[in-house]
Amino acid sequence: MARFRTIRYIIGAAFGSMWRNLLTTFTAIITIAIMLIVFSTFLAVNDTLDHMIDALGRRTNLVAYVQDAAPPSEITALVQSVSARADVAEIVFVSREQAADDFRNTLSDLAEILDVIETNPFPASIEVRMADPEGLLPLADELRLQPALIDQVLVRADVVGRLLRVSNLARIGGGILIISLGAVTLFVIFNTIRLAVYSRREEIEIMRLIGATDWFVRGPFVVEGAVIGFIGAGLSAIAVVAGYARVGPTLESLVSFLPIQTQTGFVTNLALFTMLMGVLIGSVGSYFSVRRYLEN
Amino acid sequence: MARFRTIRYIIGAAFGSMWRNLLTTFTAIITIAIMLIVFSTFLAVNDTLDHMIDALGRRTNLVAYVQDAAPPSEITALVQSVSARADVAEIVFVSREQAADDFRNTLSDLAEILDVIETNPFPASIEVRMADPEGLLPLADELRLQPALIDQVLVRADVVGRLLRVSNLARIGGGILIISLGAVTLFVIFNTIRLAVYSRREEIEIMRLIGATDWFVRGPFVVEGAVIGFIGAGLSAIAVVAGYARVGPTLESLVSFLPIQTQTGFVTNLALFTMLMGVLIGSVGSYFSVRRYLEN
Amino acid sequence: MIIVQDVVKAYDEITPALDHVSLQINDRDFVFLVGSSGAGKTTLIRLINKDEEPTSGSIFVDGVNITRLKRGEVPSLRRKIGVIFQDFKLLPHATVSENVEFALRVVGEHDGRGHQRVEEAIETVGLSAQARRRPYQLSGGEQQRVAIARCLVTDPPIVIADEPTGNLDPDTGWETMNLLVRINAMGTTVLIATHNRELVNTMRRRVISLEDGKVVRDEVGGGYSG
Amino acid sequence: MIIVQDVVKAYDEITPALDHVSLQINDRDFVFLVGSSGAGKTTLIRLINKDEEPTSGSIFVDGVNITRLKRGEVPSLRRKIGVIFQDFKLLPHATVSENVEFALRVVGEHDGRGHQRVEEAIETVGLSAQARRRPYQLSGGEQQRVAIARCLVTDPPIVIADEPTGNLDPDTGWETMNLLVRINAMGTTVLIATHNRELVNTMRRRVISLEDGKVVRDEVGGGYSG
Ligand SMILES: Nc1ncnc2c1ncn2[C@@H]1O[C@H](COP(=O)(O)OP(=O)(O)OP(=O)(O)O)[C@@H](O)[C@H]1O
Ligand SMILES: Nc1ncnc2c1ncn2[C@@H]1O[C@H](COP(=O)(O)OP(=O)(O)OP(=O)(O)O)[C@@H](O)[C@H]1O
Ligand SMILES: [Mg+2]
Ligand SMILES: [Mg+2]
Repeated sequence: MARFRTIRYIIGAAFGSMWRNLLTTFTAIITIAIMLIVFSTFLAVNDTLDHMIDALGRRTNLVAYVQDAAPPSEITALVQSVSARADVAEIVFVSREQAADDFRNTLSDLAEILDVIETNPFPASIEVRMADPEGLLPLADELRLQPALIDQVLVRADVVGRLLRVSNLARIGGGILIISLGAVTLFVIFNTIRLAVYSRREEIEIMRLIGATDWFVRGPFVVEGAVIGFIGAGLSAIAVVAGYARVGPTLESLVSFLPIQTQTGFVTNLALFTMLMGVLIGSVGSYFSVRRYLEN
Repeated sequence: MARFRTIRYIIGAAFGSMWRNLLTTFTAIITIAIMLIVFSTFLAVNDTLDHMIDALGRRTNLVAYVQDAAPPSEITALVQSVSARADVAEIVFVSREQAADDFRNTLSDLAEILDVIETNPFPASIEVRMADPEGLLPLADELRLQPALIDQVLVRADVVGRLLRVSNLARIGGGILIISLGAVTLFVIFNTIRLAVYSRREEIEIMRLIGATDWFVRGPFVVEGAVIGFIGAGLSAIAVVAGYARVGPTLESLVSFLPIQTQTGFVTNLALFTMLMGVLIGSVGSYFSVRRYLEN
Repeated sequence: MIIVQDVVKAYDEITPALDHVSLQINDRDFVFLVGSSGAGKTTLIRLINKDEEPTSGSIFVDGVNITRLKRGEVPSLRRKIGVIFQDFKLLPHATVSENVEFALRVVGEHDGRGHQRVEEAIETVGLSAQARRRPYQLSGGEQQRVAIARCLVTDPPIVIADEPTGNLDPDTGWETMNLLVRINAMGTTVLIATHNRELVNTMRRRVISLEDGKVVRDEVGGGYSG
Repeated sequence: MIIVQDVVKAYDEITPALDHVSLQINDRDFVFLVGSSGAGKTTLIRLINKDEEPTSGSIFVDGVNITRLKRGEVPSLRRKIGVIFQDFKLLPHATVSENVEFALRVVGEHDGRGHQRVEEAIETVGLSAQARRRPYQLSGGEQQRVAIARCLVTDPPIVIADEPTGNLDPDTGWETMNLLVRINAMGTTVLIATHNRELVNTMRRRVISLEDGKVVRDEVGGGYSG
């Protein structure tokens, strides 16, 4: 009963103080909201780029150009035997016409060349994507042993290597930026809370002198921090989800030559994560900010 | 003399209070520094992308494929007459061999195709970049009137248009982001200052009651804000210049297929601009934060 | 019972604020603590409330050596001792009612009768009309009376008043003193630090006199000086 | 010369803190302002220092209607009036010296002799030993004396003291009162709001008595009450 009254008091006091320090409450909420918006926008962009790099990396990494004279049935048999290998993820036969079309589609600004050339310079090919890149060179050697069917085997080791480098760079860079921006976000929010509590240090001192326990003093601050964090993070979540729903499709259509995909699922999870973080940051920040004035 | 003493007092009081509130001073400096680092990193990235888009946009926007049978002297004459036009920025004659080489270089991952094809499918061409895009279509029509020399005229309206769209999007998006992030930076910094001043409102009130003029009260706060802003912005400038000098070249070599260029000049200007902003934000922020408590 | 044993309190290296002070205040005692400005009265009260630590010596409250208390045990000591602070120490953003109520909440006694007890305490110090005001909207004497009400509302076994009449006119001062006498008669131990010569001389109670941090006189039925 | 003309001050809709108050204090006067807690003494001082605006009526200081002053003209009024505030109003982060020095800087008189004047003022109130301390390191009476030193260091033509002896022992209180008498003899107008019956009765100066915001008595050579 006494405990229940205390809890009710703590919650009431938290809202009372939010209401009294309306300007501080408001700026704290806005600060949390905008820092989290910046942070989660960044997370969303990073995730999109990640997916893009993944999609790029999923492209073919071995091409075997087929002899124009090779009998289709033997080619089919070859395709089947290759696709049976455990280390091959995917194998596609690309006809001459398809090759020309692909070129036209993926590199539309060079496509006119085909009209100028008038003949189709592209041979048919077998494109292989490996599940395990280790098997790449052995497979290439194997295919080279069939000169009757296969004209030339190209291993895109260079492309794969470069893509892996770019992707690693992006991942490391992204990771560093996420951690830095996360730290900035935490710092700014904690600092806002710290300064807000600092301006009420006298109040804390008085409560202690009257005989209030640490939790009695701290409770309202922690609840207040949690509520402010919740509201701030909520605003951020709404802004990010709404913004993503609006900007995502536009972006997708504008840069259709890149494999961008809007991940609504990711953004929803991000919103929930943000809310949780908001509550945590707010309450933990208040907890530690008050502790300084409880301990001396 | 009295005025000089007052100025000396104001500066002394500013440093005194910075020293007394060392923790607040420190967090204000760090807040300003990190917000400005985030902001100027963003400005630097945006500037780099701008230059990249510019460089991409500076590519050829009209290609006239030359008849294989055209006499070189007439082609030379044609090139000269076109380059004399006021609306043409640049004209280049590309031989068949050059065309093949270019293809190999710019699209190295497709270069193997040329080895497979064995003949050189590229015709010689005249590549024109317009100073004024308006003249593009009339020039194309003119060239088409010389079928003896020119096989086909390609206007890269599509590429140009798409590039302009992307570039506009990037510019508008970048502009919006810069303004938002600038607003966030300003907000967070102003808010930090506001809360720091708020915790000293009692002091301000007392000074006024004793008969201090507004400037006597405000002076130390404004100087303090300017100094804190200067130090914070200085740290940011150092971090950005040093970071750029280190990251720039690495990035350039890693993504050499894109026209990235490190602009040390821009970063130096950015650093100076940041310092100026720091001093301005700090002093103006303090000015307005104190004004609230002077006016009631 | 409060026992102060050979306590020294030196805030800094200059002269100590309290210099080997020993004294004993029994349950139900009514004691005046006098001495000129800076003699160490407030310091002694702070030590008993464990707001400061003695440099040496020990202090017992109800048999407990409070210099040995752990952090978490301090609140229960402070709830046993009601202090009327010299500078009031009111919560600046809370109304008169809320300030008094807060003390009741702190001791966990803000139950069904809570509001009534708060109202009675405020009524006792004559501030019913000002109950909804905040400290900065009160006169000096009114603030002092809020501090008194807040101390008394919880009915603590020990009441320590630091200069409780400094901002009160003589009549209100007398009423306050009578209030303290009444609660003393009902069993509360009362210690009053004061400069009010008139009150001390008239009441003829036990007077402890501090001078430069030393107890120079401890006399039952004494006057303000000599 | 201070002229208060038919001044009403109502902080809120309940009873006004000052109710049609008129009075005149001539240059070189020495006046006590008495009245029970909440009578309106501090409110009257605040109005004269233009810290609050009267609801109606006007106040003249040296012939200037201060209710008409512009924002920028207020500091020069306040420099003419030295106020010893009831709650001291010391700069919390400044030392005793710095607090006193600040007042001198404010009036623009912190010249070559500045440090000496600060030291003398601190010496006068007997705080030389505490000059490097900050307010929270001082006893209540010591803080009050810093407020007195800060007020006197600038030698203002008008001194208004709000309960300047509330935290002082009788001896120090007397010294303070003698100090005020001395500066009055040298030409300063002095207005003292106080509850100290002993002082008022002994000194037999002009006494203005407030009750519920009304002037109920204005008597030259009066006592604390009636
Ligand atoms: N925090 C502190 N740091 C340093 N010195 C202090 C501190 N607090 C008090 N003092 C000094 O200790 C001495 C005793 O102070 P205390 O407040 O106990 O006096 P007091 O008897 O209550 O005086 P008063 O009647 O003026 O309130 C004073 O000289 C004071 O300056
Ligand atoms: N800011 C305010 N808002 C509302 N009421 C106020 C305010 N300041 C003072 N009052 C009220 O005005 C009345 C007069 O207050 P004032 O401070 O002038 O009294 P005083 O004579 O100085 O009393 P004391 O001797 O206790 O200091 C009091 O009842 C007080 O509650
Ligand atoms: Mg004291
Ligand atoms: Mg008063």
